[in-house]
Amino acid sequence: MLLNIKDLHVSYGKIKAIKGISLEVPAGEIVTLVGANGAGKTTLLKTISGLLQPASGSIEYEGKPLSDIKPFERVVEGICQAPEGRGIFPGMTVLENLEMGKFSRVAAKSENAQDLDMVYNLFPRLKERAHQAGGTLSGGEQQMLAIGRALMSRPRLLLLDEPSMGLAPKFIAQIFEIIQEIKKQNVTILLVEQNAAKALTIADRAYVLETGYITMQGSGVELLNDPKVRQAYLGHGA
Amino acid sequence: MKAKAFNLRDIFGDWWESATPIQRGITRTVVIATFYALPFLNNPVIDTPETSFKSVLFYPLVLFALMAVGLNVVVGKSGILDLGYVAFFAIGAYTHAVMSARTSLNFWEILPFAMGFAMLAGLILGLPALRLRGDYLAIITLGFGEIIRIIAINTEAIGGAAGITDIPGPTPIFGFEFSVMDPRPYYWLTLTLLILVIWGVLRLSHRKPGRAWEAIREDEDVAEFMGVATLKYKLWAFIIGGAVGGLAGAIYASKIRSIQPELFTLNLSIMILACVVFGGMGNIWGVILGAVLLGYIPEKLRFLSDYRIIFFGLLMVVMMNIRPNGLMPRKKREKFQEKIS
Amino acid sequence: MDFSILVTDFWSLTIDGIVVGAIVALVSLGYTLVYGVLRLINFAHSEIFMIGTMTCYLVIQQFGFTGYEEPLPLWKFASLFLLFGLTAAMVSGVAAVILEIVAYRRLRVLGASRLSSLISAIGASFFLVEVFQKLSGAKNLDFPRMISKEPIFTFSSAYISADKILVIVGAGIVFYILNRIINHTKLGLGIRAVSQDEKTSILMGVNVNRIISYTFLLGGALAGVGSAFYMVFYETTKANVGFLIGISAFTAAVLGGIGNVRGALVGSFALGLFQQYTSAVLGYNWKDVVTFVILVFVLLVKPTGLFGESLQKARV
Amino acid sequence: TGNPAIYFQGALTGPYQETGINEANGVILAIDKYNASKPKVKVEYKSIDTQASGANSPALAQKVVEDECAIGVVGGMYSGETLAAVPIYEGGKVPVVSPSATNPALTNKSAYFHRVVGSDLVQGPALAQIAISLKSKLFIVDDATPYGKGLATIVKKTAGKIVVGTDGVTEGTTNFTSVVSKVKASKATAVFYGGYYPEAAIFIKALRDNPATKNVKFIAGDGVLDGEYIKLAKKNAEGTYLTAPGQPMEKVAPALAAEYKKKFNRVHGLYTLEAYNAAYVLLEGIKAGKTTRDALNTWLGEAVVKVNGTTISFSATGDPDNIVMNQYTIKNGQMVWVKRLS
Amino acid sequence: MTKKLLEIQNLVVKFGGVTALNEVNLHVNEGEIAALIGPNGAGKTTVFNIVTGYYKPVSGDVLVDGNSVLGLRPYLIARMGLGRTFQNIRLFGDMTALENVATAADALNKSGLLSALFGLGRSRRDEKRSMETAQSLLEFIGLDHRAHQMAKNLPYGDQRRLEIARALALNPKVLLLDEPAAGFNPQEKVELGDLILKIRDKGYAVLLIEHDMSLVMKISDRISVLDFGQKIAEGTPSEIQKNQRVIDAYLGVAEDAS
Ligand SMILES: Nc1ncnc2c1ncn2[C@@H]1O[C@H](COP(=O)(O)OP(=O)(O)OP(=O)(O)O)[C@@H](O)[C@H]1O
Ligand SMILES: Nc1ncnc2c1ncn2[C@@H]1O[C@H](COP(=O)(O)OP(=O)(O)OP(=O)(O)O)[C@@H](O)[C@H]1O
Ligand SMILES: [Mg+2]
Ligand SMILES: [Mg+2]
Repeated sequence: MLLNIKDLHVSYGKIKAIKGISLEVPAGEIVTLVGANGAGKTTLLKTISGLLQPASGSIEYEGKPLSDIKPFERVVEGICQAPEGRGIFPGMTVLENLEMGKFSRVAAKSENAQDLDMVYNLFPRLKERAHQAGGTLSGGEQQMLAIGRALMSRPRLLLLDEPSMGLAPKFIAQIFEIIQEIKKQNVTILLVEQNAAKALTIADRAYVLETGYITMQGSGVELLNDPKVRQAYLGHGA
Repeated sequence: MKAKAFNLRDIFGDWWESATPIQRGITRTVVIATFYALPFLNNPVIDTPETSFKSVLFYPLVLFALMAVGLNVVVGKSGILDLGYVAFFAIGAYTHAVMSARTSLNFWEILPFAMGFAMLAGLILGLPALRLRGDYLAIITLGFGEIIRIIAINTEAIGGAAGITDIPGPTPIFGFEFSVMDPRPYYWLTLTLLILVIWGVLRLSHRKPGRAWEAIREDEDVAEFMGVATLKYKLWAFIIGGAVGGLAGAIYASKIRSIQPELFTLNLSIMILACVVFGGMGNIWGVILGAVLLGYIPEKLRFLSDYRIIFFGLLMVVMMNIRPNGLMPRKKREKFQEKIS
Repeated sequence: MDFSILVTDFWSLTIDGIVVGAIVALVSLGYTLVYGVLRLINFAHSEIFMIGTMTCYLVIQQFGFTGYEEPLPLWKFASLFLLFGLTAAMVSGVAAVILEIVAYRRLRVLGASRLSSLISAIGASFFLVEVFQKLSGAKNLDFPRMISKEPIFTFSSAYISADKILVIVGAGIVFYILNRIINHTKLGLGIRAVSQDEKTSILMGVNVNRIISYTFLLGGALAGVGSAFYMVFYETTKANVGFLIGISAFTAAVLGGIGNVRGALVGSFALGLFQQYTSAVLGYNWKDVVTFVILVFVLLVKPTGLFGESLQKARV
Repeated sequence: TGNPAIYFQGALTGPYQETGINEANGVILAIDKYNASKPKVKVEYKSIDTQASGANSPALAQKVVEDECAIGVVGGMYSGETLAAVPIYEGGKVPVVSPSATNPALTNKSAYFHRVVGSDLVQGPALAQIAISLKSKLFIVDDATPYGKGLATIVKKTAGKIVVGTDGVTEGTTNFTSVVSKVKASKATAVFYGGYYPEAAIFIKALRDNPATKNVKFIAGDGVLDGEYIKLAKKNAEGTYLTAPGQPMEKVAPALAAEYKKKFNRVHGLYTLEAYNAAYVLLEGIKAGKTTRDALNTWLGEAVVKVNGTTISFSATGDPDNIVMNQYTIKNGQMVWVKRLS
Repeated sequence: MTKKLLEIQNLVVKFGGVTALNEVNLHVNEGEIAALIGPNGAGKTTVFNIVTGYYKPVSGDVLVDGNSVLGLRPYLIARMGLGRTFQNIRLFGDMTALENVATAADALNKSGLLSALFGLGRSRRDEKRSMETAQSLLEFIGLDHRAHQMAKNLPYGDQRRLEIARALALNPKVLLLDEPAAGFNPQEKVELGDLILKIRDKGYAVLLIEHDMSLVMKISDRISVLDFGQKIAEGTPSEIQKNQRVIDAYLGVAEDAS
């Protein structure tokens, strides 16, 4: 089990956002998290990457408690996040933003070039705009940059927070292909998506989050066919 | 229902909201009366050991409060860092000093000029604000403050470095004599003007201009997209801040009777800015509290003599660390309502 | 107004302007570096400089080198200079780091407004000035002459003496090293990342606290080096020595585009030269007025200074 | 109530504390000697510390006025703080005798203000006269303080045609390079500096370090006449032309100077003697039974007091009738009295 | 003939070397929901930034209700009848929901600072009008229970809707919505679609940028498609869905609009 979360509670001051969640992410799988706005999905990802401190409960990563690892060191351990809101460094060029992805790694030049090629292959637009300031990219371009930057760190666990948000339909299809492609390179993926239909299709395992609790779990296909899920998250029968 | 924290501010706020107009009126009267009575309420607890308490009440306390309220319009409300506020104070002081010597106008007649010139200066200072943002504007204001002082030093027509002496005080009004000896009438005068200014600023804050300033502070671009004439309101902030500074300056000059450029240094600007932030930027009561404390503490500490400013500086660091948003920060009281579906 | 002096004494004014600019630049860099990472005007930075000058003074006192008038042999001066210069750099650097921890860190972690930090900085500045006022008995402290100020050669109207050469060459070396640090280590990238988005920086594996500490260390050390040059050039210090040079340095940083290292350098030299020329032509006292007028015009044309990132108007 | 008190107003802390403490000690010495003489009414010493700033002095003066025991003030030390405080003393009818505030604007300000030294209207022309007698081309620099700039203005007026250039710096500056360039360009042979010793020391060094201005004569007023000037400027201070309305205490009253040294374990400063004298005059009044503010003030108007070899009496404006002006120089690292100018 | 409330003529926009819009013509008719779609970076948001006066075009013209607004400052254009939302939510975070909306409503009041200060009747009436407008708009979008909460503390979905209410407070001739459904789940998207229809029925014309085709196809009257800064198609939803160029450039596979 790459990531093992037990009875996690997280709150913002007095507001409880996560109220006791247990969840497992096996190595090499895609685990999808779906849930309405404000269910606590982003909160969970931020807690894993260390931007938030849990109030109680434990997170184990590769068998070690994550609380032992400082937030900024988690990247070195292979946890990387493409955050909600994208988190582009607005004054840095696209290239510099991508380099930030490798900040914590000392890598050979050739390795860098290789990774850069890989990202540019996935998102040719970024190559065109390599020297444009990140802040002036269009919404979708920023989204590509955020994902590309996360890949630059060669993560073992990739946390994706609504990667399809703001992307054009044609590209959304591609993004899910890319995610599957990444999985093949032995990267474990924890995926948060509003586009539940697609996200559940590619998921090995999935959880439904509602107001801070996990209300359902199973394989991607199981949930995809669950009438309640279809009703609430797939826009059927509404 | 969200849990509510116990805090005095909310308790008072709730009480105030539920109070009847009569209760509110009584509270207001009592509070205001207490302030007017302060010169008589001198006792060892609040007395300043080495300085005349009556005098301290006028300067720095109430004058700092007046200036802080004026600066708060610029810094707290519209979020523009102004490091040269002393310029308006100086302009007000010099206007009174020069005009009372050159014209036959008395203090009361000069006051509008003092404010007017300061407003004009605010307008001029505000013009670069149309293009500049953030700390770039801050250095311009800082420069402005210094320039006014340097010009005063180098202009012999207004006394040069030696400044102006023999400045007359205000002529009697409503039976109040203004003698140099007795700071109390000056205190009462400034307090009255302070109350008027507070009234005006609160009025603006609760209406369209207040919202416009806040919107500019939050996000200038978006404010503009939402139809806020950002340039106009930024200018107004400078103009109003200037007017209040000019007012304070004129009163100050009429009390101390002689002014020199060296009274109007960057330090004073910084002190007033500190009052604003220390008390709680954007919240007029916080700002006044800040001014009162930062004016009062150094006087109270005078017995420490040399160590006074050391202690004072330390206090500023410690207090900001304890209450990072000031003593009484601007905080909207949020009201939670259940959705009735 | 007498423009002829610009012709007759051009080179002498220029050399002095460069020397002054170099010293100002060393202080200015501290403002810009800290601003770059925290978007904070480190108001107490002038006191970090002051601590540097005091350190130089104390080191020299320790060695009993007080008050002599005869210049030292070059090797002796050089080793002494390295000694007090490096000590000052170290002490100033550490002082800056402590300042950050004491006066800013908690405010930053709590996400307080930048103005709150500014006030904390002002408090720290008051504190430091007064403490040193007390320690120095509010006196001007006097630094011995260790290097001859006799002109080594003349260049047109300018007398070039060893101390001027020292400042210009020494500052040049420091700028070169700084450039290496900023552009060829991850520190530079980290500084920029933290300044733009602290949270995302953490996600990218940036140790924010460490980056900030290093930034203060670097800025403080530069001010320390600047203070050593200052002491050799001006030979005196006092508790509030930082005030005037602090304002100049801050102005220079803004002129160049605050947050931008190259900007601080160019701004400082421009300011140094410009002030030297205007004070010769118009009089020392008017130089600040003219400086600010020019500053306004520069900023009206380039609202983010000469080299500032033009990101003020980000896209929506 | 209690014994009548004499206040000292000046800087007891801050950058100007040296001069201030030496004045305050002069007052203390006078009062202690008086009290030791078993008088009918003993006098208490009190002080207000203005740090020589006009921003501080009004509120502090107010405190003096409110203190019923206060019947006289020795002070203020510098002109700025005094200008700001005098209207309040006037209102409280507190007689003031300043040992060292020399700004001409103070004269005629108040019926309660007196001083024991001549104003800059005396010192300025004396300084100009020195420059003229040196047959120099004079360059004038001031520090933009009320004192420095005020004095420089008077010097400039009286020196007339020999002035070849002027410049103004700010208090606290260390960068005199552009000023030196201007001096050099003006081909001046003498420089007058209106200001205080810290900057003067840096200025003279800068002048001496530049081969072109190495030999210009350096002239300055009492603001520069201080032991610290010699310490900071070192051998560059040698030969500086200085004036002061004060008397050299070690010459005029050597016994008192020794007593001072013994009591305070420090050497007296410029204006220690004047502070002592100012206090002495007030004490003479008290001895004569004038123990109210008004009585003492009226008495001051008529008094003729002999102390330490001078006779002190005041004109209608409060200026001394008997104005002294002395010339000093620095020789072998010592402050040396040259001659009496008036 | 229907009135064109917003018309864009031959618009050319460049950023450095990049041509973001090239000879684009667009319009929004009275009472319609027009949609603007296209791949990422096609220039959609740029259209909004141009018509609201944030950027200046190289050439071309923008007409609001027949009047050119080129060169006017954004706040004047806003008052002339363009209210917009933002791709990345940009509310006045430290102001309450009600104040957010009232700030925009203020724009239509003539009374200024002096009358607010001296309490002239007009200012009082204006104040009342702003507050009532804001309150009724919050009710309209279903946020009245949040009126006195700080904008930054609202849940994501409410923030998106608050932005719409704020733009409506300008009483715009055309409401410009930039990806209002981003981050919504299908259920919420349906609700949003209903809201936009309701807005149209109140008489506002809408220009909608959106990547969610089910929403766009369902509610739009007319769709324009941008690609690389060029308009490549225009028509009704069913026409657009069948347009091969649009499918190639943008849709990928033909979506079913159920
Ligand atoms: N900074 C914050 N302060 C207070 N409450 C917050 C904060 N951020 C989130 N919340 C609250 O925490 C809860 C969970 O929010 P979170 O952002 O994790 O939801 P989410 O599932 O990611 O939703 P979305 O689909 O909108 O991204 C919500 O009720 C939200 O209002
Ligand atoms: N200020 C700017 N400076 C440089 N390039 C810019 C700027 N603004 C936009 N661009 C570029 O112009 C192009 C169009 O951007 P725009 O934001 O209009 O795209 P969009 O159609 O809204 O895309 P998305 O669907 O991804 O939001 C993009 O390639 C973008 O990088
Ligand atoms: Mg989320
Ligand atoms: Mg867009």
